[in-house]
Order: sequence, then C-alpha cells, then structure tokens
Amino acid sequence: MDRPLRLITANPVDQLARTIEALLVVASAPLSVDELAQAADDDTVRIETALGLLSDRYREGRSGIVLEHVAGGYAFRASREAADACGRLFERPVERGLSQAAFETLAVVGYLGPCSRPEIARVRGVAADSAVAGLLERGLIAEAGRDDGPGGAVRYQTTPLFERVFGLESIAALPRLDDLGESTEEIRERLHSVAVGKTA
Amino acid sequence: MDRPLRLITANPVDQLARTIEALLVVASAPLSVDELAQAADDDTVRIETALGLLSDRYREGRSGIVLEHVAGGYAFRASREAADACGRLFERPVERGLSQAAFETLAVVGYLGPCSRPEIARVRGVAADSAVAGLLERGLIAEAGRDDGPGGAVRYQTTPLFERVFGLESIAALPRLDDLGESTEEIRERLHSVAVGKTA
Amino acid sequence: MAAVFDLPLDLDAFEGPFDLLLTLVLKEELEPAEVDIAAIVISFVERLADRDELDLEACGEFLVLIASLLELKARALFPEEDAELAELEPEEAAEELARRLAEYRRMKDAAAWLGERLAGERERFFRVGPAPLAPRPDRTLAPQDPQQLAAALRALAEPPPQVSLSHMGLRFPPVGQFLARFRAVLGRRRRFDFDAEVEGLNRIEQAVAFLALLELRKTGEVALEQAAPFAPIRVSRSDEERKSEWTVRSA
Repeated sequence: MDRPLRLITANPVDQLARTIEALLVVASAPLSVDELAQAADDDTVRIETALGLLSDRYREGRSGIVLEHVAGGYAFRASREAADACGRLFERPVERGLSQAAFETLAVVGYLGPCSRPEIARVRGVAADSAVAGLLERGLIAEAGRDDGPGGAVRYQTTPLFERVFGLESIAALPRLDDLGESTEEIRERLHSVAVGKTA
Repeated sequence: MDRPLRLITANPVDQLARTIEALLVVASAPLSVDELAQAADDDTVRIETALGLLSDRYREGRSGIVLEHVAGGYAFRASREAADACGRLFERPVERGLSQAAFETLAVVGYLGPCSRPEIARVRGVAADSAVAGLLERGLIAEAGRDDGPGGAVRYQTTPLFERVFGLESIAALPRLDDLGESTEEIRERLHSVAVGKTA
Repeated sequence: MAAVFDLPLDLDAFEGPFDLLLTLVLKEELEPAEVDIAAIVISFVERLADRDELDLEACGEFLVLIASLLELKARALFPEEDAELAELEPEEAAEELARRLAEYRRMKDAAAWLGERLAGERERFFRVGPAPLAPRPDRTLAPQDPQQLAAALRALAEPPPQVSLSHMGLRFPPVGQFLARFRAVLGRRRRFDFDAEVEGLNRIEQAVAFLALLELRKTGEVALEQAAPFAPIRVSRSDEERKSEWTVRSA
C-alpha cells in the first residue's frame, strides 16, 4: 500500500491528482477532462496524466473506491468486491401495498390490455399520471408501443414482475370478471359509461 | 451470530477498510459506525479499527479525499487544499451568507431543541417567519412534530445537514453558552433598580 | 421634526424613510412584528450624534412614535401575554425581563459563534445527495392478491351513488295565491283563524301562507292577534279608516 503512494508523491502531478480526487469526491455527476481542467486551473494534458495515476491508484482489487470512465467523464464508484455491502446499504424495505389509484390503474392495464394514459384516465374518470409513473418506477408496467396515428400516446402493459408479484402464471390467469361483461370490449364500454357519469 | 463473526474475523482489516471506502464514496450522507457495521456485516470494534486506518490514509495534506467525523457519522469530503478548485466548480451548501435573523433563529432552534415559530419569536423579540422559511428551504432545519394540544404550532429542529455544514460531530458539539452569568446578573440588577425606583 | 420623519432606515424587513415605515405599519401592509425597533433607535441616535445641536422637539417626537410602534409590536408578538404580564409585580416583571434578555443575549452569542464557524468552514466541500455512480436499488413489493385487482375493476364499474336532488324539486306555490285567498275570506268574514284556514296543507304551503299573512299585515290590511306563543293566530280585517290613513302616509 505504501510503495505506489511514494511513487505518486514523487510525481510532479501529485498535487494535481489530489485536487482531482477532491473534485471527484464532491461531484454529483461525472466530470469531463475539460471541467476538471477548468476547476483545477491546469491544462488537459496534465489532467489526463493525473487521471492515469488515479486510475491506477483507484482500481478494482486495490481500493474500495474505483475511478470509472463513463460517458460523461470520470466518476468514483464502489468496487465490485463491496457490491454486497453496498446492496445492504441501499436496500429498501419491502413495500407492503399499493395505493388505490395504483390498484385501479394496474387493474385497467391488466384486464383491458395495453392502454395509454388518456385511455386509463377515461376509464377511471380521473387522471392517472402519478399512478402510472409510480408503477413504471416499480417495474410493474412498461411501455408497449403507441396508439395508432401520428403522435399517438404511449401505451403501457403489465410486466413479468407484475405476474410474479401477483402470483399469476400469466396475465390470462387474472380472476374472471364475467359479471362485468362477456368481452374486454364490453367491460371497457361499461367502465367508460360509468366514468362519464362520474365526471358529469 | 458467533459463527459468521469468526468467519469475518479471518478477513484482514485491510479488506474491511476497502469495503468502508466503497460505502463512504457512494453514500449520500454521513454513515454511523452502526450503519457501516450493518452494511459491511462486521462488528463495530473492527469497523472502528478500520476507520482508524482510513482516517490516517485520508487526511489533510496527504490526500485530496478527507475522512471526517461529522453529523454523527463518517463521511468523505474534499481537502481544504482543493477548496479553490472546488469553489470554481461547485456551490457551497450554504452559498450565500445567512442573515443575522437566520443565525439567531438557527441558534434558538439548535440550542433549545425542537421549537415553534411563536417560541422563536418570544426569544428573539421579532417574528421569525421569513428566517424560518429560509432555513427550511436551505435544509438546515426541518419540521419535527407539533406543540401539544389541538392545532399546536409546528416545531422545528436542526438537521444532519446543519451539523455537516457547520462541521459539528453532533448537535451536542455546540459550545456551552452558560459562561455569561456575569452579564446576566448585571442586566438583572439594572432592571431591579429601575423597578424599585418606580414603585418607590 | 424633519430629523424624525425622513430618518433613512435599512432594516431586514424594510428599507426607506421612517415615515413610510409608519405609514405601512398603520395601513397593515407591514407586520409590526417584522420591524427591528432597536435598529431604528440606533439609526436615530447615530443621526443625533452626527449633528451638533440637540433637537429636543425631534427627540420627544421620536420617543412618542417609537413607543407606539413598540407597543404595536409587543401586542402583535405576544397577544396572549397581556393579561399574564399585567399580573406581575414590578419586581417580578423586572426579573422576567432580565431572564428573557439574558436568554436573548445567549442566543445572540450563539448566533455570532455560528456565523464565525460557518465562515471558518468555507473551505470544506462535500457532496450533498447521491453519488453519480451509486447503486440504484430496485423497489420491492410484497406479494399481492390478484383478487384485489378484480375488486378494483368492479369498484370502477360500480355507478356512483346518485346525489339527492330532491330539494330542487320542491314546488313553492305563489304567495299571491294565498293573498287572494285570505282577501276573499276577509271579504266574507271580519276575522278568521289562520291555523284552521291552513289546516290540511303541507308544510311548504303553510309556510307560504304565513308569508302571505305577514305581507297583508305589512300593508295594513289585517291585524294579527295571538293569545300566547303557539296559540292560534287570529286574523281580522283592520278598520277602513286605518287603512286609508296608511295609504295617505305611504304615498
């Protein structure tokens, strides 16, 4: 651990490397070579030299902090070795239930097949934007093409995760709703007419 | 609990230190020893030993990344040496100076613990509404329940960000302010003589 | 005098001459609680110090104004304390005031300490919020019952309960109908019993009939008598003389 450090200390760009470390540990997005050069008030060639030193110092197997070159520039990440520990740190508690709006939206998409936001809103009688966003984030629904016609609205359908969470072998295994209508089309019509009554 | 502990103890503290490095570089707030122990799945004594190693490795003058004990936990920050470079790229958490009213309000909330706007106004002799709003917006104070009774006033307390911005290990690290006994006594005597003069 | 009113002020809540501040406070466009009165006093004293002679009239004027402002502010800040403080003996009041001043003094010291501390921490930079390459954890949902989905859809298919609009359908008979009816009765008889006359009508009709009765009373066509509360109301024709008298007066 000591020897390579001495190497860096001997290097003339040592102080620049420390400045770059500092910038990267504060940054909340990857930093480009230009941004680093501007902040460090140094030239890009020396920045790249310093980044080379840092890439060696902060690499897998050697450090828990790893310097990564990504699309937007350079950023620190956790080493793969520490993946389990990071997983435990960021673990989210299991959520027990969904909101009524989420259940309704999920039921509409599940039973009626791919639907766009305007269609969900038409059937529910209220806008579905935040419910749709929440279900997308949880991965219970996903985009599935667009409505016909130019500029058609994005459609959503349920995902395999949805089937797992609801313990369904397939989407066809949803409880039957014969009491509401013979076909999907009939159910849709019925929901629509009720929704119109609600908003009237 | 015993078995995994023995297993882990077989790992060198070096590796644990790397895991802690990894956790600290991705964390969004200071991590307490308990949080680190839980995420690293190790015991607090070894965590503290590893933190000792890291404090030495990541200290001012030696590294651009500095490990600090702040806001009840441990966190990385940029070295002071790199402050100019950081200042060119990032905003300070409290960029624009706080007003006198804001500092006084912060002092009241910090020292007296959760308190409501009317309580703050009582101490300061001036309404605290805009100061409270400003501190809330900066995230230096946060709501903390309500006064007892129906419709009780909202109470505020300082946040971990407050401790971090002011570089405090915890709220208990605020200096004691009871060394002003003499001047309090003076005020009392002066007022006392006025009161006696009035009634005479 | 001018020394008071054009006194320039630069406070947290207000910037401008003293008389404008007073105007705003009196118009309730500025909360007296927001005004730092000590700062106004300091500004005034500074201005006095700048001038060679002491303008006693201005000082008196200032004292009166600032005292009024102080009282307004105290009332605004501590509306509930008027009674509480009034009960204190002067010595107790002084003790309480000393305690408060000492507390405020400590808070001012604490504020000063915080200010210095923050200035000293200007070189400490740290990240607030998530790291650029931090893991993004999935949200996990506990297993759910598919019957809840069926229930949700059934609930959507349920027509909402009809809001009762029955009160909109109430039929009010015209008052004129009862005016005509009562005039007709009085044409036949000098007096009649209101309760007997409206017996058998529904409550709405009875109410409108009563309105008609009041109307007739107002125009002086009838006189009303009631022996006791809730006793039957006697309605009688008023004399022809009184009626014409009223007509003349109201013309």
